[in-house]
Amino acid sequence: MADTIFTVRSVTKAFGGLTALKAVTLEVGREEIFAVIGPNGAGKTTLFNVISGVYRPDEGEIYLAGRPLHGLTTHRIARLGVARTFQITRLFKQLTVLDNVVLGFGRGDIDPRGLVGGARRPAEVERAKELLAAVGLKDSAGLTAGTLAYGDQRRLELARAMAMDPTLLLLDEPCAGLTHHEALELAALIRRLKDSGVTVVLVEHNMYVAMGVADRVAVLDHGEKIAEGSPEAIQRDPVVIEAYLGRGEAGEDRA
Amino acid sequence: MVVQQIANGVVLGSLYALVALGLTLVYGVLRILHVAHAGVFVLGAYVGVLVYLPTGSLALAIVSAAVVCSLAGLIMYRFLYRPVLGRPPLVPLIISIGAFMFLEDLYRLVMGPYIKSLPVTIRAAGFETAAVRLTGYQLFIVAAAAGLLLGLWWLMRGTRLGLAWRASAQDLETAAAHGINTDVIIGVCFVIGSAIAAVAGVMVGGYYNQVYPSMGSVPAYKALAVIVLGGMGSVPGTVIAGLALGLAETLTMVWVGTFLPRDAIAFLVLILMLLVKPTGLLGRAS
Amino acid sequence: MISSLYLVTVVTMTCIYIILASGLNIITGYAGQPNLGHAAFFGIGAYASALLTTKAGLSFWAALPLAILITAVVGLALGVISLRVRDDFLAITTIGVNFVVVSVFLYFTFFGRALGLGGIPRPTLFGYNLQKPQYLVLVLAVVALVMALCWVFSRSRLGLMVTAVREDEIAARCLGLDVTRLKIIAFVLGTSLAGLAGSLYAHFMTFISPYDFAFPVSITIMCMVVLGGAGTLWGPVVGAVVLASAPELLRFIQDYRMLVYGSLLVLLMLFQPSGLLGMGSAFAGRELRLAARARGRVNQGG
Amino acid sequence: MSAYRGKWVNALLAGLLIVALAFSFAGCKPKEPQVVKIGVFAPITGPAAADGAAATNAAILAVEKVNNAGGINGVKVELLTYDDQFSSAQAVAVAHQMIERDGVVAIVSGSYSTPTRAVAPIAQEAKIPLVAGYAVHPDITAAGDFCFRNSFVGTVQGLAAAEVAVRDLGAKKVSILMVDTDFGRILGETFKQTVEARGVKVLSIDAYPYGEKDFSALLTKIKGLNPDLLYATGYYAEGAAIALGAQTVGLTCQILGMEGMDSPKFLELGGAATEGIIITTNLNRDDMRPIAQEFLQAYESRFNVPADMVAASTYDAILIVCEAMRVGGFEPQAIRDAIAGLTNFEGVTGVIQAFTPSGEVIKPVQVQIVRDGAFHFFSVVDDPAIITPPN
Repeated sequence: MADTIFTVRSVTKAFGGLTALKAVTLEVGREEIFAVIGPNGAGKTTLFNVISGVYRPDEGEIYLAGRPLHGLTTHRIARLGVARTFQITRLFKQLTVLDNVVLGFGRGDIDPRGLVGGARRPAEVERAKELLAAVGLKDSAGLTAGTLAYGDQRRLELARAMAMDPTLLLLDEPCAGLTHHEALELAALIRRLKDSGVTVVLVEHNMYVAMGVADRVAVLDHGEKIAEGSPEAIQRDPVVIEAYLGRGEAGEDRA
Repeated sequence: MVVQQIANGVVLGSLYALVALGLTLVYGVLRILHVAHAGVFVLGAYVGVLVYLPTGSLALAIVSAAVVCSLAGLIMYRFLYRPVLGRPPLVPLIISIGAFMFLEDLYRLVMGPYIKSLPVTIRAAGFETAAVRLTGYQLFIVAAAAGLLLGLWWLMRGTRLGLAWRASAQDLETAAAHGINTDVIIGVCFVIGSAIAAVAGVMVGGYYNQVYPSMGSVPAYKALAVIVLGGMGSVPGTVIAGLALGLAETLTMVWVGTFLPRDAIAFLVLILMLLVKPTGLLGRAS
Repeated sequence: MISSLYLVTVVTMTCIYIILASGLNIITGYAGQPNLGHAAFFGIGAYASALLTTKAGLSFWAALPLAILITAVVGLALGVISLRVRDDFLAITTIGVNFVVVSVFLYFTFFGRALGLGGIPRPTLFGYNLQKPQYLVLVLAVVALVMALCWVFSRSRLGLMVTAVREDEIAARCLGLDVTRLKIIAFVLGTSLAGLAGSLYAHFMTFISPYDFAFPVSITIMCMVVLGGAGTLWGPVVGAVVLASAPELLRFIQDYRMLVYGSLLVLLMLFQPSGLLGMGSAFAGRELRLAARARGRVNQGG
Repeated sequence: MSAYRGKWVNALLAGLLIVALAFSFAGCKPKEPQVVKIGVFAPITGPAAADGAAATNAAILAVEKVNNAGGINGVKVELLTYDDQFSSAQAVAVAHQMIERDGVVAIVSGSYSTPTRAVAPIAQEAKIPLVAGYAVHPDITAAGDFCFRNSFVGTVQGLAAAEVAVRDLGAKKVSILMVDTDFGRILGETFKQTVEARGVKVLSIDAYPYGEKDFSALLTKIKGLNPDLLYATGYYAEGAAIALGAQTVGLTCQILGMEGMDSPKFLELGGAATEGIIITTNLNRDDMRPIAQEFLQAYESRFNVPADMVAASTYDAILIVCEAMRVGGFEPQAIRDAIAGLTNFEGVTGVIQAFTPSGEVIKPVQVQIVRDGAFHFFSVVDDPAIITPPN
């Protein structure tokens, strides 16, 4: 592991009596693809919500490139360069595909020029089209986002996140609902992102997708990290196999 | 006098609770602010007038009002709300407001703009001591409210129907996925809620001896305040909120003086409370 | 000239409604925040302007911006409330705000109670007292300005961001959008316009009373926005023109007015919920029509 | 303003609104010769629809009476009715419509203060006489010399009520309940000042919102204060609710009400609880003058509902306008002058002695009491010091 850019240290989050995350610690290196896997209810999405500030951690600290993220509001965290997608897509459904991407530019800064000028500067439109082309939505720029097919909506979410020019990209089950072929395409896209300098943390229910793309993998179960290591090591780890097999879900390709 | 004022507050609060109960039932499962519920309340009062005047039977008036209003409630659900389930909440709200405007004007055109009297006499004796005095009709209102509430409570807690209702109120889709016919449950909510509104309509009309087209205007929106105070969809919460509002209005009017017009008190309390606890008095966290 | 004073009155009132509906459209149409108490802000603007001219002795031209400012401050407060209370709760809260504001006008002697406030001067310009026709020219100029403002807003990045807040608050936050500030901006902009309309109304009528700003007025304004198409630039204008002139055009059915109004609302929401200029309507702009068609295709495709 | 600018404004308007169309049609109605137009506006829809109906019914009856008697010097009266929807903004539009589009020569208000207050300055500016039937706001007649009022200005009735309380009923300590409208407040506050000046103790004064039905809390409080008179201002619905509420809480003191309660509906809704209540009004039911009896009978047989104060006041307002036309002709200025010069005119609501220079009516205040479910004569206040409105 090269230099660490993103750290989650002993983060705990409880909802009433249910502890969703118990002292979870992660260290992610620069330009690494880091996967967090685990069975349903393991706390993966909660982890993302805590990182992106949708929930506040009860305890623990989170740092991106040395700057603390814990305790900041969601939009401040985003402005520091954390972009994310959602398990169930959250697009601006009545806006056009293009506008969805454009909103990612500038990380939400209300530029004084934005008060009177047009909503989209020509340079932004160009760049948005490039991003859309990169995710395979070149011809859909003018459509209303809500009209897209489900797979396309996931791609659009990714393009929107990339528009933020993120330091850290959080992908919440990027392959859910995609066909096998689409999942492979997506994996290739994620690797290209890494090459362009983005650090990626992805949450995956599907172990094999995660293994295929990740440099390192952490396993969550009942809110606790039970293992961490290279994909090969994780696959052989008896604790992990127990956690998955115990629920009869290991190896099941649910894509 | 304190005891008497508390008694006054309880009578008023019972009426508020009765009007708001139906709204709570509907909100519980559908998350729709059924403003037109007040239109059903007025319909109940008019049916009461039409039946009571020729027959002189309060029981018959209440039963007929309940039957007619149940049907009206069901029709409203079927044709006004069901087609727009799943739309943003503003859509059913505006439909409801539109339907309420329509009904108010319909009553005026059909029944005339004048106030009709509903001179209900009741044989039950009043209650009078040095400290408090309640007429037979006031006792009847409180008893009816308590009876309906207990009945509803039994229905909710002690029957399969109640179980299905509570499941639907938790999560309509999940309930449907578990084989509950949510359409029937919602329909039953409208039937029961509208029947209670009808009873309230006849009782309010008889208590003040006034039935008129716009008698639902203030209850329509005040009942919203009551169900919010009661935590939106909580039956006991609504009753407590109704009684609390009746008492608060009565007591502030007497001891604080007319601090603000009475109808503003409900909303002032509501706004302050929502700022402290945005999910209502007994509301669950969303 | 005198034969058109009636028309002047109707057009002036229509213009005031256009400003009100456009303001509410920023809050409800673009930012997606329910506001069923818009008339309260209309009233605050009107009372502020009336008091500033009759009691503080200011001229209309000084009172107008101050009235807008005062309304905006109260609008800011509602914006803050909207951060804490949402959706249905917010809708009811705004109804409550309307009732409470009218009650304050009714209760305090300072606001003239049930007698209202009278003797509000018409503005003077270069020494001339603006009578109704000239006043209408002023109102028309203001409406043009307001529409220009709304046009700029609807095309700006700010407008796009506010719309994103309506569409998905959490996603907007995760893109770095300061949802808190955007909502407050929407409330302040929308209620300022209501304050502006209130001031124009007060100096047009020359007297005001609490019931001019009661809850049914809020409903009327909401109906205008919804009828024309919430979240579109011209929808509220169409809604205001239709509903403000409908009572005039429909005088022959004056007895059935509310009946027609009510059923119109219900039918519209059932069959064309996005309004006359909204998505999927025959009157909608080309872009929206295409989008709606595309959606139809997707739905058919399964 | 130059003619050029006027045209420009007009062109702008025409371009802006389709509404203009409606006008061109309406404006094309052929004008029948030998007809004079009177406009009546009333709250036909909205919260005061019942009063709107009473006012328009009465106006129809009055005009029929005049026309059946051959019109005014052979000229038939055409009645135009307008709905102000109980809103001042709507009333402004209605006022312009009446005056400019329809060319009425006189206007009668069958409406409340707020809409009438909006119409008055417009009528004044256009120099069209306005007679308000029962609207009480002082600004109405203050609008100018074309504006008259056929009902008592609020202060007169408050003074008269104080006179009844002290002179007839010998009250020593009173409570006051007033409806929170201009009408209710003016009466209640005038009453309070006047009786206090005459040594009566005012135990409490409370305002309640228009449309209130539940008085149990306030009446319980008043019962605890034990006054010997309750002065209650309000309209018939609130009045009946107060009567019933007093019965419910066991408040037994004398209740003194006012004109707003002068309605058969008050008796119907309040039932036996209204027995013995005294009101100040302008209509004497035991008035045996033929004009009064004829009106009361004709109204009830025509509309299946007994006449009330609103109906009687609007009826008289129309008759005043017609009488002025008979005397002065059909020009607005002449009608205005004739109204101002009217003396001892026999109206349903009593003999109108004259109008003051400020346009207020001078006529005795009738005091009625409810006996056996009907209003009957109790006394009359005709002291000129009380019934002559201040200028």
